[in-house]
Amino acid sequence: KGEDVVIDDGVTKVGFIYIGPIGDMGWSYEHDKARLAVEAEFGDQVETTYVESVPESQDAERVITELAQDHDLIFTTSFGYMNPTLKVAEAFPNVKFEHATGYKRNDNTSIYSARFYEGRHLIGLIAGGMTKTNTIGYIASFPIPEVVRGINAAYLAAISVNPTVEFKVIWLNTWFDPGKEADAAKALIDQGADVIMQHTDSPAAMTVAEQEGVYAFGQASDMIAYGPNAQLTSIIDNWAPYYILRTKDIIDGTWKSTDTWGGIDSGMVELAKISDKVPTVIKNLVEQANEGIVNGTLHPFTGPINKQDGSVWLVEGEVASDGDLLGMAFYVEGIDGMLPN
Amino acid sequence: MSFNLKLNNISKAYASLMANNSISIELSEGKIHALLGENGAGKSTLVKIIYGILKADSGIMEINGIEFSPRNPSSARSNGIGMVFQHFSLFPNLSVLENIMLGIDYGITKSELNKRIKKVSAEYGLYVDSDRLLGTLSVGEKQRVEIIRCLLQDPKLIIMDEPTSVLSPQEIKSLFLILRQLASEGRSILYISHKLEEIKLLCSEATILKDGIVVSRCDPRKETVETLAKMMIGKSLVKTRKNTTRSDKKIINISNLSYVNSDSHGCSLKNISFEIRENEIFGIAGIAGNGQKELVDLLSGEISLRKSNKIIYLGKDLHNVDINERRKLGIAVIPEERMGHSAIPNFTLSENSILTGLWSDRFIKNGFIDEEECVSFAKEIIEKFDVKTLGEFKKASSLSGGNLQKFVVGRELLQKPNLLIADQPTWGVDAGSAEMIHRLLIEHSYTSSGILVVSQDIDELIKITSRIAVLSNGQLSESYNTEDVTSEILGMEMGGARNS
Amino acid sequence: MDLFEAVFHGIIIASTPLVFAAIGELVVEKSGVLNLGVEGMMIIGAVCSFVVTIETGSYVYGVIAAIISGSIAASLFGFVTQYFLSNQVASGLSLTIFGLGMAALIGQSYTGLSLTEFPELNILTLNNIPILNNILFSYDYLVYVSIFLVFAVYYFLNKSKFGLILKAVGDNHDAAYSLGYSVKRIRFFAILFGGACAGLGGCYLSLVQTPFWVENMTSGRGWIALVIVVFSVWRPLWILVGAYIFGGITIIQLHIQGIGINIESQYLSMLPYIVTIFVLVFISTNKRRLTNNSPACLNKIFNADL
Amino acid sequence: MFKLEPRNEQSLFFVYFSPFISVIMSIFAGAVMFMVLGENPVEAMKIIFINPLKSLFGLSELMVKATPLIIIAIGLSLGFKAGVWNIGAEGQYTIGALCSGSLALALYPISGFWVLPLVLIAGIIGGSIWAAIPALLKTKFNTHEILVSLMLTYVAILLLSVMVHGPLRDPDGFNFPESRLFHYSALLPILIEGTRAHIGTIFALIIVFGAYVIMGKHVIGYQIRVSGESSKALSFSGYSKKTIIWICFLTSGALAGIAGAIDITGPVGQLVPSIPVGYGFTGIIVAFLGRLNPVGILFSGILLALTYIGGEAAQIKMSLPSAITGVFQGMLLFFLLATDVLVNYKIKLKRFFK
Ligand SMILES: Nc1ncnc2c1ncn2[C@@H]1O[C@H](COP(=O)(O)OP(=O)(O)OP(=O)(O)O)[C@@H](O)[C@H]1O
Ligand SMILES: Nc1ncnc2c1ncn2[C@@H]1O[C@H](COP(=O)(O)OP(=O)(O)OP(=O)(O)O)[C@@H](O)[C@H]1O
Ligand SMILES: [Mg+2]
Ligand SMILES: [Mg+2]
Repeated sequence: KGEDVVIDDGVTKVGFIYIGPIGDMGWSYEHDKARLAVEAEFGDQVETTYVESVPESQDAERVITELAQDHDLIFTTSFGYMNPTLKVAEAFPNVKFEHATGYKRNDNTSIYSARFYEGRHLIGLIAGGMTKTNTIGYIASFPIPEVVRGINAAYLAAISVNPTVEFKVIWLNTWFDPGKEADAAKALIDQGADVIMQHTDSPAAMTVAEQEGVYAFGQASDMIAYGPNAQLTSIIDNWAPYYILRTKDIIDGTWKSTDTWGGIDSGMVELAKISDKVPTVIKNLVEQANEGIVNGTLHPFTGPINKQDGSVWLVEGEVASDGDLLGMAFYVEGIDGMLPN
Repeated sequence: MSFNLKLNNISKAYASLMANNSISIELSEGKIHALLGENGAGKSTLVKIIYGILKADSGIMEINGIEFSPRNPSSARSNGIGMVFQHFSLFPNLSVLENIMLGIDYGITKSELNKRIKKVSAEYGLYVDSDRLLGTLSVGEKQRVEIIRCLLQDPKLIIMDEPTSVLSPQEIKSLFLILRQLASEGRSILYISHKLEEIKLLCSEATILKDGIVVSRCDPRKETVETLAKMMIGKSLVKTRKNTTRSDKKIINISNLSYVNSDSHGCSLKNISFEIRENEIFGIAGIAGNGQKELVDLLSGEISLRKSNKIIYLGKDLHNVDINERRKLGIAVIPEERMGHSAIPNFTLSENSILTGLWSDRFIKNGFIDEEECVSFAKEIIEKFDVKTLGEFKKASSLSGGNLQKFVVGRELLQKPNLLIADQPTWGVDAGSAEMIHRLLIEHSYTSSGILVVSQDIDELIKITSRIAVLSNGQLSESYNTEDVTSEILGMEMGGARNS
Repeated sequence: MDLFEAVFHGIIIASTPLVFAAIGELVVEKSGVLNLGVEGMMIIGAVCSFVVTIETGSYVYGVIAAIISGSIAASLFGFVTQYFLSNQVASGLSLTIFGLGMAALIGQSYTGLSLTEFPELNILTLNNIPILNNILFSYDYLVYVSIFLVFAVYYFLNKSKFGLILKAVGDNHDAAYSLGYSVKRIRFFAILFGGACAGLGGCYLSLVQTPFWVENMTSGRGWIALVIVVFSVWRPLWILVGAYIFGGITIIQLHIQGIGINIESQYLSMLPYIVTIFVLVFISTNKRRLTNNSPACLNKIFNADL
Repeated sequence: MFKLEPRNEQSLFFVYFSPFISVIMSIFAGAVMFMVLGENPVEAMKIIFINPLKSLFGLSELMVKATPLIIIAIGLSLGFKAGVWNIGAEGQYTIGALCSGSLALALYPISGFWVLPLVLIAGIIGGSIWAAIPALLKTKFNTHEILVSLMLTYVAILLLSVMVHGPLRDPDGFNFPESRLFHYSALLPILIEGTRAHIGTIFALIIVFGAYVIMGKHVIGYQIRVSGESSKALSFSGYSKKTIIWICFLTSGALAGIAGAIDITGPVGQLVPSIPVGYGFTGIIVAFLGRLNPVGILFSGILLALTYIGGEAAQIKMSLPSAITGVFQGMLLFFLLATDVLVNYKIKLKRFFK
């Protein structure tokens, strides 16, 4: 046990473990797309395997262990796999692990994630510019830092172009329930929102926006098929470059444990084509911000920013630290509602 | 109209058991034909075959010389056969009208049906309110519904499976009037009953079954009850004589017992007082649904007593004493229902033997069941009380009604109670078994204990009790000495409930 | 549309799958059968209607596929419970497990596709009465079908002979049998009807509410349908009330969040379930209504047939 | 078609043989399914049913997976025998995990032999309390226990979520929704070094044995069986249905609760929001497949666990979608339920012609 006999037959085996079904059209779907990209890139040199719908609790460690027995590299693509991944990594020192969105790593476990808040900043700008009712609806999943960060980033961007903008946030406490997501989108629209953002996985909100004739942003993947008129753009999780890079490291024998938090510049976060309905002024604004983020002159969380309760978080000109961002558990000033504490 | 139904060599087997074995009977116009036999003799099986519920394995039926093989009850009905069931086939949550509608094969509107019901009711004196929920009717009324339903199909043959076991003497009388009226109209009646006196009064021909075989045919009017019984069970009934010893010791004293029933179908009790003395069998007559169940449950402890109620048993107040503590004190109860109350059909006899013994350290040691003891107890019951069964590991459901009742009675008697309460102890039980149960009860009354028998069979009560009171609409009449009372007086009192 | 109209509209849309599934289950339960497989039949209906609609381009075929596939799924349950006398609770749960898996298999190559061409199915447009128009006449035709179905079931159960027979079978199967009704066959057809309705409920999700297919898209609505049947105390018209109340709470808690209230969202998400429990307690206190309407033979096995 | 004729006695042959028939039938049906999916059926069957049994790893994981299923199913089986329908074991499992996890975190970093027992007891108490709600509503207001226990499952999952997102989250965990890892004193000892097999499995075996004794020999088991046959006979035998409802709910809740506690102190080792993974519902199936008999449940629990583990293996080795696990389980269940009829009935083909 713990003996990892990696059979070297010239083929690199890469395993993936997903939280949802690959057909969720969101998170797991994008990771699987990247897996296919790895296969396309290396052809016969690699073999890939995946296990879908693995809950982040009792079963995760078993599935990772099973993969570890005959794989060289394993991507564990959800936060809850962090502890099981580390445990298995210790038992299989010759297998390399890549864990997404966590914060613990060791010699054979890298961590990686994407700065989706950069994308949220850009769509926040579009939203602020596009809303007529000055109301933006936000469908959120679970109150975790990742999601809270996205809301804050989008809000700050939106008020920067439209100071009267108001955010309405609905938490669904699920990543995936198309019916509820649709209901939430509809409730937000009924309350006057004319731009919908979401941080849940299905394209339900997009289809509702399409029906109701309002705007929406896709999540994780390009959702233009679900809302040809409604979609302003989508934030796309593009894991392919990273996965290809890390697989290549294995093939070349140069893999090292790293901590990657890639943003727009790394290509991990992409925007889909911005809709023609967005006026050029706003497009230009987005273009500028995009450049600023890529060349490091713009950080979406730059002071002065107060917390919801009015206390100062960042003073004028101060830029949020990665540590603060990673554990963000508060709303910035101006957003209504309550986060669990 | 002429009608003639011939059964030729009808046979029907359940697995390896021949329930009907080559039975031939001829039923003709205007005759009331009795079908007799012990429990499990095959009577119900035979009539189910005639009514199309069961299919015979072999044999032929003919109506007026034309072969008749009903695929289902509605094809039997369309051939002029109607049936009133032993266990009513009625639906408590539907109205009377809907219940009747379900037994009618032709299309008819509700209002049209209502008219016809009124007409038939008037013709035969069968009054029911067709809008009432069936569940709220008394047993007698339920039977009227069944009969009306049957008559609306204008049947040429009416099958009645134990119709009188649930009726008061008045109701039985009026039923007989109706049956005679029907027969005089030229309808045939096939009549099943365990009450041999009735058969003698009513029927002009009889077929007697035993173990699925026709053992004899006769004209019951020319026979005595004794000869009929002999034909049925193959031996003479042993006549038992009543216990006439008297004692002044009070076993139980009930004063001003009242109970308000929260169940809408149930009955409330008002100020019931009586006492039972040693060596006495006390009878409570009454039609089911007049508070018998409630009274028995209060005495047994299945319903707990209120503070205001006083029941003194051997000097001890039973308030706050639950059913098993009462058993410990020597009170045993035989409820009316066998299947699912006093016995569990899916349990073996050995398992059933401790249903009322869970308080006793004979069977339960430190919370664990002593299986050997159960088995030997079951064996003892079977032997002592002549229970016909293939063994103590057979399920209770495999016993005939009479034998299961003997088992239940035996189980309680072997616990040597000082007070035995028996509700309808011979309900649906064949003549032989009923006689044996009566004898057992009387024998037990000699053992310095008191017995309460609740029954609607007045003949039974007159036969075994020393005093009788009548329970009607939740109220108990004064107690009569049995010698001083006639079934007419009791019948009147029982019927009194109907009008209030 | 003002907010009230909009909320009303939202409630109707969110509740319609529940109405379909619950009215079907009501008929099944009225016949004395407890089918806990509603979720499984719904998801099968959802996937099959979606696949057929995509393949044929016709919503009508999609809806028909939902009806047929739901009934086929139900027939599995019908066979094992009626003809093999299996335990109904276990069989229903098996159907749910099987249905969720089977639907995922069938739908594998259809994820990512969507039906964007939305059929505008407003039957009546009475522009001159704006409020009524929005509240009453602004839905797709399946909403009207669901309401019609409820009234049809009401009529069927209370006014027709067949309905009477069905209730009789659920009330006392031995009696119904001895009167000559084929208990198993009647129940089997009731089960098929329940499956067809659940299938319709599923297709409302995948064709109308969220016009695409994703795994597990019913997310527990089949269970809610079962609750609504008890809530209605087995009275068809109350199915509408129950479904709309449940849908209503679900939608209104979303609106409360949108307005920005200071309560953790999880507590609001619990609301529909907690309210349901309270309502159930309230309903159960009327014992007489419960015993008079609940099918006495529910979940009991019957063996013997003509 | 055919007719079922009741047997006079249960067929012992079919009691033991009908599960085999159904497994064989589902293997055939499964083979057809795999051929439709374009896979080699023999290979697939080997991967799903044989391979997990061939390695220590597979066997140990089978123990880990089957343990909570068996414990939950044993608890539920008592109620199902008594006619008490607890469908909410999932919620009781969740609250059991939540309570024991909270205690484990509250005691952190205290060490001591007494920590683990206390933590497990907290799970038992949590599960029982959650089960007491439907029992209370049933006995007090006659509220449908199936529905209340089911609704409470959703509430329990949300409650776990709010606690793990809030007060119970790891103080050093960047506000991520999971608790810190439990102190080793609060973890279940491992049975086989190098695997996850833990002593919870021993508990499961003890519980199976206990249930066997109680149901077969103890007066409580007798009452439970009486209750399932007839409420009237139950009160006639001296016990109220309410008592039985309480006994069954509290026992099944306690067992579901300890299953939750075992899972978080065993294979998981911390509190996470996704602890509830459907064991409570699968437990119902396990209970019925085992014919509500403790020994039967032991085997059906192992069989169901095997299909899960085999299903994962089939994904890894053959790239089959995870959905086949559900389809396969469904088929197996239907066949088992259908063949079960042979225990109590004989099949007689109806004659069409005379
Ligand atoms: N469904 C059945 N399955 C197996 N055996 C049966 C079944 N129904 C009846 N029997 C058996 O057939 C025999 C005849 O039963 P039947 O009901 O005809 O008796 P019966 O004469 O009507 O008795 P009773 O006087 O108690 O009404 C009995 O021995 C009984 O055990
Ligand atoms: N499923 C069955 N299996 C075996 N025997 C049965 C079955 N159903 C009925 N019987 C037998 O059929 C007989 C007749 O049934 P019936 O319902 O007429 O009972 P009974 O003997 O008349 O008792 P009671 O009148 O108290 O109900 C019973 O005595 C019983 O032995
Ligand atoms: Mg009979
Ligand atoms: Mg009888």
